[in-house]
This record gives sequence, structure tokens and C-alpha cells, in this order.
Amino acid sequence: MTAKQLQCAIEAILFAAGEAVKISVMAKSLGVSKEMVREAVALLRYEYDTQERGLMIIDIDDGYQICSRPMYYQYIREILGEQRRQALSNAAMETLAIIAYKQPVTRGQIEHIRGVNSDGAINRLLERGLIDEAGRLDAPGRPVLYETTQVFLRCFGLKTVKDLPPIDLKRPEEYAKFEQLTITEQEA
Amino acid sequence: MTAKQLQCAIEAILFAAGEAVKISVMAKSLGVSKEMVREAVALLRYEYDTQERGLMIIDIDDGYQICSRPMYYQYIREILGEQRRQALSNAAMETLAIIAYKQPVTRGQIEHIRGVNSDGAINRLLERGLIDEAGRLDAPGRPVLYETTQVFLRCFGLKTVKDLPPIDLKRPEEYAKFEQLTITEQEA
Amino acid sequence: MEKILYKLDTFEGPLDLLLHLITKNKVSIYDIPIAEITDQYLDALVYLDEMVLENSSEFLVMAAQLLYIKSKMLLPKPETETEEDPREDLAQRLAEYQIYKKASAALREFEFWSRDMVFRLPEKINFPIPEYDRMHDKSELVKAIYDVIERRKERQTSPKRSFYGIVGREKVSIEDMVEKVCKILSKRKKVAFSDIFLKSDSKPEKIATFLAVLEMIRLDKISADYNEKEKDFIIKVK
Repeated sequence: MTAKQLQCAIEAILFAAGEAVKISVMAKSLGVSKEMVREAVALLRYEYDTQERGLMIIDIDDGYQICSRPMYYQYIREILGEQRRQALSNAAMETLAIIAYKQPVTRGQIEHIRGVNSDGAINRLLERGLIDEAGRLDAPGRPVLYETTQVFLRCFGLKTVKDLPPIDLKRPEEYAKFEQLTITEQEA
Repeated sequence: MTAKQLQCAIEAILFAAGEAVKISVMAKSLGVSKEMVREAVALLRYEYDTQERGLMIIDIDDGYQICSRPMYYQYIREILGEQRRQALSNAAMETLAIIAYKQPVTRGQIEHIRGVNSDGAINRLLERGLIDEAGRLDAPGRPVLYETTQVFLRCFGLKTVKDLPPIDLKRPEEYAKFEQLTITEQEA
Repeated sequence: MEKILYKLDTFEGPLDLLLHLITKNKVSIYDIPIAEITDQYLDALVYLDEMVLENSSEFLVMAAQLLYIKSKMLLPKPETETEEDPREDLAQRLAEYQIYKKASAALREFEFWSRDMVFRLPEKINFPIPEYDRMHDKSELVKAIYDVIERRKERQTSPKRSFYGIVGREKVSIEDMVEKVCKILSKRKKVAFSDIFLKSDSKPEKIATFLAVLEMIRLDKISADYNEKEKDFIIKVK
């Protein structure tokens, strides 16, 4: 297979898949190395981008997905009559953040962190395909675990969940400060 | 818009639509004549064909549709087959169980019972031959009914659906609730 | 004290309201002036512009928790024991909540990253995918059905839903309930806490009554002492 054929085969695969396809899966089926897949995609992407083609390739989860180029959205929108996505409510966004950073996580854990019932928010995120069930926790009641999906990654432009904006989850300084405070108070 | 941009915009539109788009519809949305759309598509198609690109444009009903090029089918087949060959997800297993015990049942009824959109799960089960269509319900919209298949019986080691383990033995209360739930819904 | 009108639905929950008060008072999560913050928290609930019932039970639970911490801090500490700060659990919950609130704001920035991109569904392929060929035990089907039923139960018994089903969006003002409690106490010198509740018809009324009693205790108009024999709080006029 020539380099050009490899590019075209990948183009066909990404088009037909309609979801992200892993580099390793493509390499195996095409009988080439992962590095060759990466190179072919890089060339294809370069061609798409320099010519401002209708298509675009994004990275997702060690794989690639094809989508339409934003600059043509106005025409697509008119034809498909697409409604623009509505912004998530604060409740839904908070819930999504907890799931994204803490996954997999149960409904109960989410509620404990937020301090309020989160059923509505969770259902909304499920409906939008941003989260999905990820089995059950091996604990009494076997509660459902939730995790984020590929749809979440591509909506938020993340390659993997490791790309989430960094937040300091532990904040050891603050905890240390707290311990100090308690001591002082007891002395006083 | 340059001739090249017109081509790219059409490429984006055809990609996003995923089905045939009429020439007249594209002409209107892009603000050009039908002739210009035809010319742009001819050029785009020429490029696709001479380079043996992964994509192909076919004529349908005074319109065009984009699809993957047949010469790459073997790879698509292998990869999509691989991606869709996985064991049943929790969602698919729940959907299958509902169909098994409540057959024949509609998409809407399944969704109502599970409380989440179940289209993806139903499609997977159809693809893998575990369920099949069983006529239509004599109700508004005439929704499709689903039932389990021979493949299903084989995979679960059952001779007939009458061999399904009874649910009411262990938890009669909950089974009654499950029964009620479907009945109420059919009444509604 | 100035009257501040709060809309409960501008806060995501009791922790959110508390964080707001903490920020407003420029104090540390780890050293909350509990008496002050509790008062402000109760004020926020009492002077609610509009009682939003959706999460009101959680707001009340927090009110009770704050009062509990406050009372614990008033008790003399045993000298020998190095007792935990009663505020510690709350501080940690607030710290954790604050982290995710920040994370949520960070994610918000990316929310529409792919707004103008269209992803398509998998192409319909015109070749058969191999039939499913894994073997499963039939008990997996039963388990799946129970999972569905359980989840349904969770959904149906969630406080929010059951609340809406029963009470709709009825509004009860706390002032009215303060008046009601005063009226009851004008006839009898003391009354059992649960008796006051028996006279409330609906959930919103019960909630408002509860807040009214809290408010009256706070303003030192009444006292509530636990009676071991009756296993109830006895409310008396001061």
C-alpha cells in the first residue's frame, strides 16, 4: 500500500465509523505500524487544513474522529435545520465536573459533594450522552457508577480525560492550615 | 465564495447530512445557481475519483450523497466489525432483558421502562441478531415491535422463551411492580 | 440586621449558599465564625423572597447541622481530651465542593468548543456483522431486570420528584408560620414540638413552620427543651 493509499483508506474508515477509531485498531487492520497511521493522518490533516476542506480530523482517546469544519457550519445549519446546543445548567455542569474529575463515581458520592439531590442533572447528562453508566460499585445496594463519554471529550475539545484543566484536588496547604488553626484554638 | 470554497462547503454539507441532499436545497443555502452546485460537485468528484480518495459521491434523486469508497470496504468491515463485536454493555443487557420478558415491545415502551434513550442499545442488538422486528403495534404512529431471536436463545442456553428464569420467585413485590409498569403504560 | 432577599434557586444548594456567605464575610473555610454564619444562613432562609421547594429539605438539614455545630462549640471542652473541631467535617465538605465548583467554571470555558462541528452517526454498512456468539448465563437477564427496577425505584423516590408530585409549587411564608406558632403559644404556655407539626397540612407548611421555630429560638422568643419522658421538644414562651 502506498502512503497515499494508506491516507485514503484511513479517510474511508474514519468516515464510515462515525465515532473515534483507535490508532491501534487501524494499525492492526491495515497491517502497518501505529507510527505509520499517525504519519498518514498528519498528512491527511495537513491537506484538509491548508485547503480548508469541508472535513476536519480531531484527536480523541488515542484515536481520531472526522467532523465538518466549523467555518462551513452556517450552511450546514440552514440545511439540516439544526438547533444549537443549549448551555448546561449550573447544576448539570457541577455534576459533570465531579464525574469528569472523579470518575467512576456513584450518584450518592455526587450528591454528597454537591449537598443536593442530583438526579435531574444526572439524567440530563445521560440524555445528552455526556456521561454513561460504567458498571456498579461492589458495595451494598450495588450503586451505578458513572463516567464521561467520547461525546463529552469531543464536545469539550479534549483529547483524553487527562487533558482536563488541572485542578488542585488535595490542597495540602489548606489542610495544614486547618490543623494549625484547631491547635491554636484549643490553646486559647 | 471562490470555486474551491464552494466545493469545500458542499463537502461539509454532504458529510454532515449523512444522506442525500437535493441540488436545489444546496443552491439556496449557498446562494448560488444549481448549475454552479453541479459544477462544484463534478470537480469534487473528479478529485475524489482520480486520487482514489476514501470518499465517493453518488447521485440520488436530483441530489448527492457522500459515502465511503467500496475499494476500502475490507478495512472498514474489519474495523467496524471489531468495534461492534464487543460483549453486551449494561445498557444493551438491560434492553435485551426487557425485550425478552415483555416481548413484543416497542422502542417507546423500552425507553419508558429504562428511563433513558435506548436507541443505541436497540440498534446494537438488531445488528448482532439478538432481536428482530415483530410487526407493528396497532396504535398511533404504528411503532415497530421487537422480539428476541434464535440467536438470543442460543447465547443464553434457552430452548424457548418459556425457559426464561421466572422473576417472581425471589422478589414477588418487585415483579408485580414491573408488571404494573408495562400495563399502565400500555393503557396510557 | 438588614433584610437580604435571597432566591434559593440562585444557589445550587446549601453548600453553595454557605460558600457565598463565607466569601462575603471574607473568612476562611477552615475557621468559620460559626455563630455569625449560622445567623446569616438562617436569615437567608427566613427572608427568602420565594420558597423554592426543589431542594429546600437539604437547606433545612444544613440549618440543623449548623445549629448543632454552634451548640457543640458553646459547650465547655473537656480539658484532657484533644477533641476534634466540630467544624472540621463541614470545612472539608466545603473545601471539596469549592474545588468542583472551580472545576465546573473551568469546564464551562470549553463548553462550546465543538459547537460548529458536525459529527455524523456511523455509516449504515451493507454487509452483515457477525452474529452475537458469546455465551451468557440466563441469570444475567434477571439481574438486568432487577437493575432496571432498582434504578426506577431510585428515580421515583428521589425527594425532589416526590416533593413536586405532592405539593406542586405552593408558597408559604415563614412570617405567617411565626404568627401561627405565636397564636398556639398564646393559648397554651407550652406545647410539644410535634404538636405544632400536626397542625401543619402540607410539606411546605411544615418546612416553613420548622424555620419559624428555629427563627423564634434564635431571636430568643421561645425556648425548646428536650423532654426525656415525652421524647419530644417542649416549646415555651420566654
